[in-house]
Amino acid sequence: MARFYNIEVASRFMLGTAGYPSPAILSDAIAASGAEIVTVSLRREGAGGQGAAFWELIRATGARVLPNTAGCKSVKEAVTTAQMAREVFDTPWIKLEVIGEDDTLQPDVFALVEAAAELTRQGFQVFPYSTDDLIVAERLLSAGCEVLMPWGAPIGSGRGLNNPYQLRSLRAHFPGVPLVVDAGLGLPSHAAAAMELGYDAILLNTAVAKAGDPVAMARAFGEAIIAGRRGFEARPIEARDMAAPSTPVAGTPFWQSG
Amino acid sequence: MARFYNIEVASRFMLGTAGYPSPAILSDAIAASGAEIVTVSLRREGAGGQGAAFWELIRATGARVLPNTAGCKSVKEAVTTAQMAREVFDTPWIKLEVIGEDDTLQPDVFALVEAAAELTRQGFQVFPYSTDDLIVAERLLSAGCEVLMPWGAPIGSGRGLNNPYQLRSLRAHFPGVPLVVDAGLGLPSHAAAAMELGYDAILLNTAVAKAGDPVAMARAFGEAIIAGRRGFEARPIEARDMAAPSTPVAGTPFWQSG
Amino acid sequence: MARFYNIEVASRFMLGTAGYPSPAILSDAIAASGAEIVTVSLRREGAGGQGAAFWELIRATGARVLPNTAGCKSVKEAVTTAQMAREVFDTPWIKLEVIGEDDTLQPDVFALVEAAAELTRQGFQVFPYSTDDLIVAERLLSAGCEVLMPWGAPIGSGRGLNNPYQLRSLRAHFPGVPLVVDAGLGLPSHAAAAMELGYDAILLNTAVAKAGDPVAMARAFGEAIIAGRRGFEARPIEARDMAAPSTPVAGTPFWQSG
Amino acid sequence: MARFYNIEVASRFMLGTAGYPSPAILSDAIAASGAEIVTVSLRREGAGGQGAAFWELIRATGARVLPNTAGCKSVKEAVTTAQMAREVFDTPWIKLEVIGEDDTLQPDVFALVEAAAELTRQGFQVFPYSTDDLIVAERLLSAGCEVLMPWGAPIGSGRGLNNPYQLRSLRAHFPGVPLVVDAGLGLPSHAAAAMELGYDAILLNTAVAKAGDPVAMARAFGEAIIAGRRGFEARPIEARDMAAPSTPVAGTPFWQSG
Amino acid sequence: MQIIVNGTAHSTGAGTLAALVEELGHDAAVVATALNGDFAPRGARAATPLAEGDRVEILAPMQGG
Amino acid sequence: MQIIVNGTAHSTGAGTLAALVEELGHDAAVVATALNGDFAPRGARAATPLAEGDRVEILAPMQGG
Amino acid sequence: MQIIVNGTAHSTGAGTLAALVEELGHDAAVVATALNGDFAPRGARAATPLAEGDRVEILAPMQGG
Amino acid sequence: MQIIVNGTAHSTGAGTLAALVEELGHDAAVVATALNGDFAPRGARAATPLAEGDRVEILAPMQGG
Repeated sequence: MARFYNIEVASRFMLGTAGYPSPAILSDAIAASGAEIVTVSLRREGAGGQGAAFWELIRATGARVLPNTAGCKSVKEAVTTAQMAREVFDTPWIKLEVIGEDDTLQPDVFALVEAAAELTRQGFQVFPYSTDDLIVAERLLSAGCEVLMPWGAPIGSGRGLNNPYQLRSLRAHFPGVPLVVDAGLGLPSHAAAAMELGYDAILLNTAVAKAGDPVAMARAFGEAIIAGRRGFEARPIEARDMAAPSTPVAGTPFWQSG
Repeated sequence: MARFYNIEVASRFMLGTAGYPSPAILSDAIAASGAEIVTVSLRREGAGGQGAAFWELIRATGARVLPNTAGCKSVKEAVTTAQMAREVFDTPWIKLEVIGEDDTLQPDVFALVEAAAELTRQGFQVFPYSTDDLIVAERLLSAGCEVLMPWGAPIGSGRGLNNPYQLRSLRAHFPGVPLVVDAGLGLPSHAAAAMELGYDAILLNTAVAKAGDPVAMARAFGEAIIAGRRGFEARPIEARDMAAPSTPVAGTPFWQSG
Repeated sequence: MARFYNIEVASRFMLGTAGYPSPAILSDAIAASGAEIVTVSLRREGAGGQGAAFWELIRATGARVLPNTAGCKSVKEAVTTAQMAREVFDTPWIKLEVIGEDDTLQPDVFALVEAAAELTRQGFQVFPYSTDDLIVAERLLSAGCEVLMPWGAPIGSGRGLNNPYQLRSLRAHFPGVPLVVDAGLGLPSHAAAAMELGYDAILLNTAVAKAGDPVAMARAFGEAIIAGRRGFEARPIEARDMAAPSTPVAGTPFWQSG
Repeated sequence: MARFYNIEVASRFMLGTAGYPSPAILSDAIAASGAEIVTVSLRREGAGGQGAAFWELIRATGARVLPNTAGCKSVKEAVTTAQMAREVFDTPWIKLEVIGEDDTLQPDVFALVEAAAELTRQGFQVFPYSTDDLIVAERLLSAGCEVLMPWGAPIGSGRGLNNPYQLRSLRAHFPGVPLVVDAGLGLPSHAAAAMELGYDAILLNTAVAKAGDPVAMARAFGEAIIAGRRGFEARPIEARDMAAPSTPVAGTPFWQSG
Repeated sequence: MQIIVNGTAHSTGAGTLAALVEELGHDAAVVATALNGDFAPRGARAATPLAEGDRVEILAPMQGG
Repeated sequence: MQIIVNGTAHSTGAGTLAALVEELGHDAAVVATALNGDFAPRGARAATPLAEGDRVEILAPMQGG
Repeated sequence: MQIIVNGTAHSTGAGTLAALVEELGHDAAVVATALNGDFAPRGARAATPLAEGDRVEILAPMQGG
Repeated sequence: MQIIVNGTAHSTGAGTLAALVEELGHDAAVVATALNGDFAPRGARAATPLAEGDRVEILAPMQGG
């Protein structure tokens, strides 16, 4: 079980809901993923009232929602968006994104820490989308965050873990803090590798939504995350520089010992 | 389903049986792995007759056995060992290992090809443990092998895929041949990554047997292999050099478009 | 020629002066490196007056000095240290280090930006030792820095470029800004690789000072930096996924075209 | 000094002569590289007699020639080509290439070993272009080769060292044998990295000939090879997992020790 | 009265935010509102008057990553 | 008669491979045998005489990777 | 008068920073000084009185990375 | 007489390899020759007769990697 702000979840997979070929595929992908937490957003409502339909679809999945502040570029925007999200989605949880740069969608860690502090003061439970910076992590924790969500790679890049060393360092420095790799993964093995580093969960969207078969990919990531976590807990062998036989050498037939 | 010499198996995991803390753990690990094929060996029988007990244990798992010629260093040794294994285990299958070097247990590709040809002539169905050399692969196919088993890294090293490029090249050149990554993996993510390259199955031993909890690790690898294969079939996104937003930008609130 | 704050230097190597086996070796290493800029520090002066001797040694090399604020953990400390360094070393240049964490010596990017702004206001020319964060880079530029010095890896780790992707991203986003990879390199090839990314210079210390032969290693890094820069300017071939012959195939003897 | 078949050379760079924009650029590139050994080939002579002109150009550089058997696919072809090359170029040296596969130009290690043995019997001094296979290496040495030339990556791919682990293993197993990384490099840092592994020399062609500025790139590789070798000899620091300060902490001002 | 709703000029007779939401046919329980960049909670909409030139945001649930 | 069984000197009165396997108490159906480096199939053991100095291998199933 | 110089208790008769630097035998042109955490420029040392309990830092060039 | 030179049909009056090389205008000291797949050393060319249908290779130095 992982725990985020006193909520326990059996699944360590948080799935984004954007960019699927159809609502039905989204719905099936959530089911296939096993995710108990899905991210959602707020957007300008048009005449059609699609918002209600989407919200209905999400509610039907039974998943807990984690609204985001995607696209926000300032503390003010992020805080206002979070307030609106809290009202609509009726949850204190907020995935805090404050983007500093359009091309890479890299977090603006300055605005992030400030917004995290303000939102915490207002009673939010903040899931900050951040870089893998140790000091930023400390500031976010000081600001009241009880979860950290460093990136694996830029959003939507599908590159996997760009800096495993730094992710290991984060894990080592904050052994008691729930850590989620958020963004940049492309393959199930990327997710498994993050879990093997001891991370608590994975949040991703594009790798599933834009796969050839999003439902199957959702299931694949769900399985990989379970596998990676189980592997971490089963205490893997250490990589060695020189090979060793896996078949015992005692009792080798004579022609093999000459 | 994967197919090896006209035998179809649902599981793409082949598990080695050496080096477990106890027979009971071995038995549980096989069950947890989901493997339908396990590797076994022949060793000098002592007074105690442990061979029969081991064989009984393996038979009770219901798994198909793949005997190996581990430790053999010449064509002659490998052929004789294979003949003895065929009689004892009552199977034409043989995992052909001809080791050329004690430290790294690297295959001797010259003896390997020669032994593969001889064993094929004698009616064996050969699973050759090889390197990732394309030309060696061609020779093994010409010798009658219908499966190839390139290494990921030296046996027991736990390093993962030392040369993913070459493994991809093998997969591209032999699209119709069952390919198994055999040896060198340490983590479930390694196995998932091999499957994502389009490999048909994984054979490993040390990473499970020597893990802190072999039974859990067997299950973790089993899950990772399923996840990696499913991910491969679900057609992953391609890695990109520049990040792209996973949340749609149309309909972004005004303060976000300034 | 590289240019830092209107100073042109022919060498793209900045060498640290700490941790050498002896003053003579330091002196020889500086000469062998070709570096025209060396980093120095301030420390408590004891009775022996070693400071003057060290300063004399450095002056004799003819190198321009870049004093650092190593060990500083707050804006106040860094600013005071910079002021003292300016007086002693008689230069407006300051390598600004504000360390946020003792184990990894990771920069505290919050204090770094604040100190950079304050020092710029006081007329300093700041060389900020930073992470590879794009947004932090923007803030440092806004604060008045005209050079950026992202890390390759943690100080003294000798790991090379932990995140080449992010370093490439920095280069792409700030094409006109002098960029220096500072810290974490261990091998000449690491320095060459950074230069091949289009970086303007390399700053390092431990990899030279703690090498078996610091003078030879200084020369090796100097050569590697020149090689990497020249390679960058000579427009390298792109890596390809499939091999191509480097020997022309037209005119191949007949037995080769069968 | 490196030594190949009792010939000592100061430069550890062997440069290929194919694919340059012009003879003049080839000539300048050889000069800029510092290479004392260049590879050449034989091709069907047309009416124009370009062969003599090319041969004149190469002779004028003063470099020792290493003729290759590029394009050969069988032992017979390779041996005949070698015999013709020996007559024309008046050297017992032969770079033995026996290609097993058109797309990747991977060596056919079976034919390679056989041809190497035959050519050795005929008095040639063979430089075998091979893979990084340890057992193949042993066979080549047994066949009489006194140099080994494992690939870094497929010819012309510019990928660098696809399998550094295996290259290290080769170096460790054959400490007294001259080892040359031949083929697949793209950047000066690749060459430096190979030298840092303890390799004796580098052979490449495409990365120089097809660079935007071949002459500058030839010089860059020459410098990088020198740098990498010097770095190897200067005994580099080992990479560490946790950072250490490169500035001494004793004597840190008081505000830095709180 | 001319105001701006979700970035587009809009002519309205609604005197309050609540009236505007109703006028536009939105489900008041599903949307969230902001006035001139500040969050306007659902319960306060009826007491929130609109003025010429106001910028109103009306947001609803949408997919997000 | 002195022979070598599984690498160890062994004094035996068995005249055939089958007799040796029985003398040593092995389950004939579980072990495989080789004589002087060549495979000796189960069905041929009874017809395989032993001679002074023969090298016999008697192998049984064992864990393997 | 008791002050702290470079982190160590020090008994001094010097009334100014300049006098202290001289008393300690430092080359005034090579060291930099700080008083109670603030930079004290060389030119101001003579005019900088010392008081009981002052914390003085006297720094000099040293190797650095 | 019809032979094949470097893969192309060629009509020649040359009776030996040496004569062929001369006929084709090649510098005998720069090229290497093979006849029907076997190396024909320079010194043996004059004594190497050509026959109808022979395959001759005449190679010269060229750039190589």
